[in-house]
Amino acid sequence: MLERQGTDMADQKWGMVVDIDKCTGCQACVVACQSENNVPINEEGHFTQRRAIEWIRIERVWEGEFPDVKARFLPVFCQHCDEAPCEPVCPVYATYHNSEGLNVQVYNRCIGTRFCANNCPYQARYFNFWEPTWPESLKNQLNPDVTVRSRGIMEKCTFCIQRIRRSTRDSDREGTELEEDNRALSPACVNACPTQALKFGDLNGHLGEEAAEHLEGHGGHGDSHHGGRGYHMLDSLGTHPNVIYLKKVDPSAEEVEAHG
Amino acid sequence: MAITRRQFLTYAGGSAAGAVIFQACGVPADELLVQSPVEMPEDMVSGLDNWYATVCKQCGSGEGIVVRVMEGRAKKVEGNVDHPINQGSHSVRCEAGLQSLYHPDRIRSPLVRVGERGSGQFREISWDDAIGRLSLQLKNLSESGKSNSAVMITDPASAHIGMIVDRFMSVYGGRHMGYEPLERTGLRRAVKQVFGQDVMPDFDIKNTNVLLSFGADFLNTWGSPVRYSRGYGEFRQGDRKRGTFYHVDSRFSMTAANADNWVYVKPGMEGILALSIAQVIVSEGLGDLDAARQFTENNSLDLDAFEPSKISQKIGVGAETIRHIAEDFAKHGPSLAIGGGATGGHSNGLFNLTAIYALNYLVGSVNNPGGVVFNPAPVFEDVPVVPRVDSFLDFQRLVGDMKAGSVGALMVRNADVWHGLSDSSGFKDALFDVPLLVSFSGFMDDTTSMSDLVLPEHNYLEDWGSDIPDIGPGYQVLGIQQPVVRPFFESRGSQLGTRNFGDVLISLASELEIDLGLDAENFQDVVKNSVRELYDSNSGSVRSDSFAGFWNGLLQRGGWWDTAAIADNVSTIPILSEPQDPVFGGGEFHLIPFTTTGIGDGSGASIPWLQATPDPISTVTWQTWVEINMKDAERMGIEEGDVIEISSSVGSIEALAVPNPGAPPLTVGVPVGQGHRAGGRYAKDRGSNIYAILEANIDSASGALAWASTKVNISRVGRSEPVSKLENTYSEPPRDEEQLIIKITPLDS
Amino acid sequence: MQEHVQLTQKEINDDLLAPVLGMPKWWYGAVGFLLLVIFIGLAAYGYELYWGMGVTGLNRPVMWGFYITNFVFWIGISHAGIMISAILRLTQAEWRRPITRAAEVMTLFSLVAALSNIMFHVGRPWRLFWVYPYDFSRGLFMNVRSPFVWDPSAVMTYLIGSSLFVYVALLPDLAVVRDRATGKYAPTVYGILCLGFRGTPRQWKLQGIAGILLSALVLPVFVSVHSIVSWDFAVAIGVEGWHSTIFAPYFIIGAIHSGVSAVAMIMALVVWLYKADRYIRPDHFDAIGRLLIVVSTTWFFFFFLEWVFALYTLESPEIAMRELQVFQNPFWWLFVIFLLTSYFIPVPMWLFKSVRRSPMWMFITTILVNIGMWLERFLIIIPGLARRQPFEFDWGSYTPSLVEILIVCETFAFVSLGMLLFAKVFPLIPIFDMKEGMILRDEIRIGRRTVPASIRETP
Amino acid sequence: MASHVDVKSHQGHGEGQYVPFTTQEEVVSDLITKHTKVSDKWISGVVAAGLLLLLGVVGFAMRLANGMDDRVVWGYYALMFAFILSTASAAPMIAIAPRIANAHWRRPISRAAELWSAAGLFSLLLFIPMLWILPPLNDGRRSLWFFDPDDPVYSQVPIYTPHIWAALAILGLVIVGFVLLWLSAMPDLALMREHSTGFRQKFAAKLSGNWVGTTGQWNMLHHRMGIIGAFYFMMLIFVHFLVTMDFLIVLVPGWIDALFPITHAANALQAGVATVILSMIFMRQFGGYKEYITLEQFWGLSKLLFALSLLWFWFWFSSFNVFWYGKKPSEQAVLELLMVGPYLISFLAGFVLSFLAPLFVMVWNPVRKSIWGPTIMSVAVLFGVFFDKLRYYVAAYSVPGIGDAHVHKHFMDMDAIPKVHMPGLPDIFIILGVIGGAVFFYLIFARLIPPVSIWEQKELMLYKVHKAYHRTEVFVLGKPR
Repeated sequence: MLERQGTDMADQKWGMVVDIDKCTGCQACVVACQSENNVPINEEGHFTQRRAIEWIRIERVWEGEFPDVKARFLPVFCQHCDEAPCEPVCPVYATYHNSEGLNVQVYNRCIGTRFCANNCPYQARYFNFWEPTWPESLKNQLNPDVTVRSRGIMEKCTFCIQRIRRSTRDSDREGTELEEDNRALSPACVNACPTQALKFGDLNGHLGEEAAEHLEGHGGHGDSHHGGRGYHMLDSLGTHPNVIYLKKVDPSAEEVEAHG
Repeated sequence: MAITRRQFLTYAGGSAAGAVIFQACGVPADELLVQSPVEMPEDMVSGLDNWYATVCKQCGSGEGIVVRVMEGRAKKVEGNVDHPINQGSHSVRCEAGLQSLYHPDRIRSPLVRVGERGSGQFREISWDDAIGRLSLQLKNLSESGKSNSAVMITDPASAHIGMIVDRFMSVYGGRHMGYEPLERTGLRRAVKQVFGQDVMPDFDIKNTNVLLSFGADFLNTWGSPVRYSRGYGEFRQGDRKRGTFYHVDSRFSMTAANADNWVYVKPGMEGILALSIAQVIVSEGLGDLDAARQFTENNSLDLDAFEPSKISQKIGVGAETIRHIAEDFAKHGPSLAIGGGATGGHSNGLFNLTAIYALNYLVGSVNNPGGVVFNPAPVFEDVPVVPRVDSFLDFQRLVGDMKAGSVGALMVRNADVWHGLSDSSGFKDALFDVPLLVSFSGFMDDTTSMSDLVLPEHNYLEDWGSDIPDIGPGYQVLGIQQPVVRPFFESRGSQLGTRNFGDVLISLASELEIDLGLDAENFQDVVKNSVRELYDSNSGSVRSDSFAGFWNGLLQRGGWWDTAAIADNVSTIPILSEPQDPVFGGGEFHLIPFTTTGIGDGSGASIPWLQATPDPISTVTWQTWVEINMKDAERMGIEEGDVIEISSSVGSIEALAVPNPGAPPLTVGVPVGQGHRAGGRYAKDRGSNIYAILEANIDSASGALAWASTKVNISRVGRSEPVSKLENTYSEPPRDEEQLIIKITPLDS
Repeated sequence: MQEHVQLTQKEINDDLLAPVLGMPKWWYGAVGFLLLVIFIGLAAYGYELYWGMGVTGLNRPVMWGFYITNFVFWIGISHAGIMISAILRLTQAEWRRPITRAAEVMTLFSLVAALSNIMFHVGRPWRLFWVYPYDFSRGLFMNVRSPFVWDPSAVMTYLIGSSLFVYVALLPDLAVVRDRATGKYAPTVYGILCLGFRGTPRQWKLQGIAGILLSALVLPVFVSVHSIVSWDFAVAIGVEGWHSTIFAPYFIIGAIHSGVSAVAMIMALVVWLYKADRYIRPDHFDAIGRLLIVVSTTWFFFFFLEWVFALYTLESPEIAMRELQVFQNPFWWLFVIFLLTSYFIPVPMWLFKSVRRSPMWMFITTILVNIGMWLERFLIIIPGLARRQPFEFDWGSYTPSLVEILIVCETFAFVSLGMLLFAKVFPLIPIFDMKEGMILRDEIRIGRRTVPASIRETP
Repeated sequence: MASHVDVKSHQGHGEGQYVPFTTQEEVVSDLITKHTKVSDKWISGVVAAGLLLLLGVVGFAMRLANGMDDRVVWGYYALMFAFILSTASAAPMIAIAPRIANAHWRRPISRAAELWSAAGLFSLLLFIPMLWILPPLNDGRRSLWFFDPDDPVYSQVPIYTPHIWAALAILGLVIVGFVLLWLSAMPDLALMREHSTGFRQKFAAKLSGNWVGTTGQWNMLHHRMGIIGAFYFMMLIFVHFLVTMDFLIVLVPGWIDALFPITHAANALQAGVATVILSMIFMRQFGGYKEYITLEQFWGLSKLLFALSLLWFWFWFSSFNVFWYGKKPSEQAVLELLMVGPYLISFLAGFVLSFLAPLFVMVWNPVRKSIWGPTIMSVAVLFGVFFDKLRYYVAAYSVPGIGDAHVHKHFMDMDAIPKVHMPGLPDIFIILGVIGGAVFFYLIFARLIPPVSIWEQKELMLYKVHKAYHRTEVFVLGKPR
C-alpha cells in the first residue's frame, strides 16, 4: 500500500531523538505542527472539555515546592512504536505500520471506536469530537498536502509524512539520493525548534548511529553528556518506540537508573 | 456535441445552483477531503510549492523567515536558515503571521467613523477620500501654525519605515513618539550608561559558561528569544562543557524553570543582589580587580555596604547562595550577566540594570566571546537603527497636552495605546479632547476602534519593507521584507483594500506639498535606492556585478549581513545610578505582569493559534489567570478556577486563580495582553487587561514606568469557572511518579 | 418438598394463554410510556449523530464511557437466559420449568440492546459494517486481531443460537395457540409459525433432542461472548487495571450474577402482572435465591482475587488507579454503593428463607444487585481510563452528558417493551414444559414419610 | 396423579443398573463381610505401596543431605506436594458436590472419594519441609501479605507470615476432611459396632459414638454433612489460593496472573475426578465391589471429567491470551519460562493429556458411557496434571533473584531464563514415594472404614423405585429435601 515501488525507501526507518535537556518548553513545535497539519483551531471550549488536539504537546512536570521548586518540560507525540499497542486493536485496519517504520492513521478508514486511544500508553492519539471548522478566510492557510479530518475519527502525529513523500518524490525525479537531515523532509516541529532539541532522521542511517551511541551509553565529548543519555519512554511496556529521549541533566538530581 | 448558448447557460446555472445548495449544507473545507479508505491522503502529494524569504514583523526581534506559497496562498512559515538572528528556527509568533494575514476580521478598506467615537461604527471610503480628509486636517493645523500639535505614535519603528516617519514628522513639524507596552527605555539607558552603546548589545550565550540572568525571561519573550534559544541549545548540549545557569527572579518564569538554579529575590532587590555579588568578587580578589576599582571609585560606591550577610535578610537570598553564585560566576568564566524584564520595571529599575550589567566588567566578559558582544554602527547613516521609544513620562506629558487641547491630530500606527497605557495615565479620557484620531493599523485593535479615520496598511506578508534587528547578532544585518503573496484585498481595486504605510505617508506628503527628500514615489523604491550603497560597498553576504542581481540576491537570501562588520572595542567605565530600594504602593501582594509565549504583550491576542498556545508553566490558554502561591491559596481558601478580583489603587480586574507550586508567597503573576475592547472575534471581551490597573510609579532615573511595582489586594468573587488549560485540574501537582523524564547529574559534579 | 399445586391441562392452557388471547388493562399504558422513553432516547441519538461525539461527556483520555458500560451490562444480562435454561435443562433441575422462556426472551432483547450501544458509541456509525468481512473490493479485510472484530462475530452467533433456542422451545406452545386463537389471520400466522407441530411422538422426540443439543452447543458460545467482551479491556496494556488475566471468568460470573438476578426480577413481575402465582411458586424463588447465593459468592471471590493481584504488583500506576477508584470523588461513593448493593446487602438477606421465598423481597434485592453490577462496569472502565499515571499531566475525568443518560434509559425501555410485546404474542411461561412437569411428578411413601419424586426413563 | 409404591413389591433386575439385593439386610451383611475379609490383593497392594513410600523417604533423605538452601533441586519435591494437593485433597469433592445436588448415582462411590481425605493427611506432612525450602520474607521477596522487611515485629518472628497461614490452612483442610469422613462413616461404624468383631468392632464402637439412628440424628447428620462439605470446598479453594500465591507465583517476577489460583483449583478438581475413577476401577476389579460400582457411576463421573477438562482449558486460555496479546516483556518472559521455553515438552504433554485427549475422546457418549473409556482417560488426565504441575513448579523453583525488588518490579530479561532442570535419582525416588505413600494411607484407611457407604446404599433402595408406566417401565427417583 504505502511502499513506493522501485525505490529504496522501504529500508528507511524514520525516527526522532528528543533532548529533554535542551527543551525549554517554548511551544514553537506545537504551533508549527498545527500550521503544517491543518490541526483544528483549539478554542477555549476544547480545552475546558479536555478535547484540545495537539499532535505534539509539551508536558510540564513539577518537582518540589517553593522555594526549591523545579519544572521540567517533556515533548510528547506519537512514538511510532514498532510494537504499537494501538495497531492490533483497530478493528478496521485504520492504523497500521508502514514499510518505513511509521505508524500511520488512515483517516477515511477510521470508524471511531477509540480503542486505539485507550491502548496508547503515551496518550498520543486525539479524537475529533467536533467537526473542525475555520472561518472562510482562514481556510486559505490550510495545507493542501494534508487532509482535513472530519468529526468522529482519530488523528495523531504522522512525522509529517507528506513532507517525506514530497521530498522523496523530488529526489526521485531529480534522481538524487535522499539525504536524511534535510529541512524539506524533516517534520515542522523539528525545523521550528529554537534550541534544536528535536532531531529527525533515519534510524537505519546517521540518526540510527547517533541514537545507538546514546542508548549504549558511551561516546560523548569531554564531560558534556553527549552519549549515554538515551532511553525509551515507558520501556517496560515493550512497545519499542522509534523516538529516543535524552535524559535531563540536573546538578541537583539524585541519580536514578532507567528501567530496562 | 454542439452546445447552444442557451443550453450552456442552463448548465452553468444548474451547476451554480448545485454549488449553492451544497455550500448551504456546510460541508467543511471539503475541497481538502480525500475519500480513500486505504491510502493516507498525505501519500498523495498535490501541487508545487515555492518558498519566499522575508522578515517576520510579529515581534520586534526581526527574525528572517521563509514562507511556503502554493497557488498564491501562504501556507507555512519557517525560519530562514541563512538569517543570522534565528538561523532557521522560529518562534510561536512567526508561525502565527499566517493567521494574521488571513484573519477574518482584517480591515478591508479605509474607514471613517459614523457613530459615536468608540462606538465602532465605520463606513468604507476610498483611499483618495481618506488621505484627503487627513491631509485637510494637517493642512489646517500647519496653516494655523499648530503643526507641532500633530502627533504620530508608532511602534518602535526602525529601518526605512522609521526613517520615513521621522522625516515626515520633522518636515511637517509634528512630533513622533515610539510606544512599547512594557517599555524598555530603562534597559536602553542602562546599556548606554554601562557600555556606552546606543545599540542593544548581543549576548553570546552559546559560548558562555556561567549564565547569570536577572528577571529576563529571555528564552520566552524577552529581547530576541529565538536567537538566545539557539545559543541556549549549544550552552546546554553543544560540543562544549555543559554551562551552568542561575536565574534570579521574583517570579517562576519559563526561563526560571530551565535554569539549574532559580534564586528567588524579593521584587526590586536585584540590583542590590548584583552589587553584593560584586562585593564578594572584589573582597575575595576574584575577577578583574582594577575594573572593579574603576567603577567603584568612579561611582563613589561603597561595596562593603553590600556584604552578603548584611543585605541577605533584606533581599531574601541566603548569604551562602550569594557567595556561591559569585564564586561560580567569577571562577568558571566565561560568564555572562543579563538583566531585564521585571527587574527593570521597578522604581529603581535603572539602578538594578546598571548594577547587573556592570558585573560583566568584573569578569572581563565585555565584548568578549561568551560575554556581552557589542553591535556595530548601523548599516546606513541616514536610516535610524535605534527604534524611537518614549518613556511613560513623555506619554504623561502628551496626555497633559491632549487635555490642554494642544493636540490637533493623533496618528497611531501599530501601537495599541488605548490597551497598553494604564488608566492611571488618564490617556483614555484625554483621548476625547483630541479632534482627530487617525489609525494606520491594518487590524481593528482597541485604539483603531476609537479612531475617527482608518487608513489600513498591508499585512507584512503582503508588503515591502526592511528590518534592522533591534538586537543584532554582533555584526551588521539588514533584513529585506518582500510581499510573499499579493495583497489579500487587491481584488477590491486600488481605491479600497489596504496600502503600504510608507506609500500612504509619501502620498500624504505630496498632498501637503512637503518634500521628504527621497527621490522615490513609493516605499519599495525607497528601500531599493538605499540598498544601493550596500551594492556599491560590495561586501557582506550578497554581492553581484549588477544591481539587479544584487537585488534578487537580497530577496532570495532575505537580507544582507556582513560578519566582518563588527563593533570596534570601546573601553568605557560603567556609570551606575544611585543605589536605592524599590518603592511600592499599598497592597498585600506584589503584582508582576508578564508577557506570555503566545500573545506576548497583547499584540497577538487576535490570533487564534497564539491564544491557544499553552503558557509553558501553567498551560493556561485563552484566559487571564493569576499565578498564586499554593500555600497562600490554601490560606485564603482559593482553588483553581475561582474568579479572583485583583484591585490596585487604580482599579480592579477579574481573573481566574491558578495556584502553582512555583509561585512565590505574597506575589501574584498576571499575564498581560487580554481584555481587549475590540480586536476581532478571537480577542474581543476576552479575559481582562492588567495594564489598566498599573499604578503610575515612575523610575525617576529613566522616566520609565515602573510596571512591576504595583501592589494589589486579591479576593474571591465567589464565582468560579473552568480554567481552559492543556493540563487537567489537579489537587496535587503532577510529580512524574513513573519517571517519564529521567534525570542524571553532570559528569563533573 | 413444596406446597405443590397439581393442575389439569385445561387449567394450564386457560391460565397461560390468557395474556395472549386476552388483553390486560395496564398494557396500553405501559407500552405507551415505554414508547415515549424510546422516542426521546432516539431523538437524543439523532442529536448526537448530527453534532458528533462532542455532545457526550467523553474526552481525552476517557474515550469510553456510558455506552460501553451499558454495552457490557446488557451483554451480562443476556447471559441469564442461557444460564438458566441451558445449564438447568442439562442438569434436569425441575424448578427451571416456569422461568426458562422469560429468561431466554430477555437474552434476545438485551443482546439487541447491547449491540445498539456499540452503534451509539462509535464516531462514524454509518461505517460500522466495516468490522464485518466486507469491502474486498478495496482490497481490505477487517483486522482479525482486534477484540472489536471478535465481539460482533461472537455476539451475532450468540444471538442466532439463542433465538433458535427460543424458537424450538416455543413450537409446542405455538401449536396450542394456533388451536385456541380466534380471528381472521391469527390461526394462519400461528399455524405457519409452529411449523405444523401436531404433537406426534416423533415430533416430541425431535423437539426434545433439539432443545438438549442447542443448549449444549450454545454454552460454549455463551462463555466465549463475555470472555471476548472482557478482552476488550484485558488485552489492553495502555490502561493499568484493565490488563488482568482474571477478567474473562470475572466478567462471566459477574454477568451470571446480574443476569440471574434479572431473571428473579422478571419472575416477580410475571407473578404480579400475569397472576402466575400458581406456576411460579415461592420455592422457585427459593431455588433461584440459593443459586444466587452461590453465584454471588463466587463472583465476590473473583473480585477479591482481582484486587489482591492488583495491589500485589505494587506498581504505582496500578496503586494510583485503585486509589482513584476507592478514595477519590465521585468514585469513592459509587464504589461504596456498588459493594453494598451487589453483595453486602442482598447476600445476607438471601440467607433467610423468608426473604428467598417472598417475591417482593427477591424483587428488591435483585434490583439492587443490578444497580450494583452496572456500577461495577462503570467503576472498571472510567477510573481505569482516567489514568492518573504514567502521564499524570493529562489524567482525565468524566461526567456523562444528558444525551448519554437519555440513550441509556432508551436501552432499558427497549428491553422492557420487547418483553411486553413478546408476552402479548407468545405465552411467556412455557405451557408444554409445565404440563411435562406436572406429568413427571410423583411421590414415594417411606414409612410414614412421603417424599416427592420425579419420574425418569430407565437409562 | 400421585401413585404410592410399596418398596418391597418390586423386583429389580439387570446387571449394573441397581443393587441386586432385595432386602436391606442382605446389603448390609454383604458389604460388612466384603469389608472385614482381608484379601491378599490388598496385602500385596499395601506392601507395594509401603515399599515405594520407603523409597521416597530415602530420596528425601538424600536431598536433605545437601541441605535446603538450594531451592532449585527441591522443585520436584514441591511438584509432588502440589500433585497430592491436587489429587488426594480434591477427591472428596466428588462425594460432596453430588451429595449437595442430591444425585443418586454418587451413593456407591462417595465413601471411596471421602477416604482420599485421609490421604490428604499426607499432603500436610509433605508441606512441612516446604516451610524451610521457601525463602523467608525479609530478603525482600513479594508476598500476598505485604510483609515489610523492616518491620521490627515481623523480622523477629522466625517463621514468616505466608508460611504460617498456608500451614494453618492446610492443617484446617485435613482436619475438615477427617471430620467429613467421620461424619459420613458414623452410621456404618454403628453397623460395624453391631455386626463385626475384634479390633474393628472396638474401633467402631469408639468412633460411632452414641449413634442409634433416630430421625433427629439422621436429619442432623444430613444437615452437618451439607455444611461440612461446603466448608471443605471453601477450604480447598483457599488452600489453593495461598499455596499458588505464596509458594509459586511470587517466585517468578512479572507473573501477575490473578486467574492462576482458580486455574490451579480447577485442574485439581479434574485430577480429583480422575483419582476417584481410578480408585473405582480398582475397587471394581480387585476389591470385589462389581455389583455396587456400575456403569452409572462411571457415566456420571466421566461427564464431570469432560466438563472439568473444558473448564480448565478455558481458564488456562484466558490467562494465556491476555499475556500473549499484551506483549509486555515481563509477561513474554513468563510465557517463555512456563510454556514455550525450556519446559515446552512438559507443557505440551500436560496440554494434550489433560485437555485435548479428554476433549476429543470423551465428546462421544459411547465412550463416556463405558467402564474403560473413563478409566483410560483418567489415567491420561493424571499424567497430564503431573506434567502441567511440573512445568509450573520445577520452573518456578529454578528462578533466581527473588529477593531483588528491581527484578520484581520490572521484567527479567530473556537470557536470564533458567535452563530446564532434569530430575535426579532422589527426585524420581521422591515422585514414586509420594504416590506410593498416598496409596498406602488410602489402603490402610480402607481397612478401617467400609469403602462403600452402607447406609447410602440402603437409602438408595428406598428412594429409587422401578414401576410400570403406561406401556414402558420407568423408575421413580425420590428427591428429599
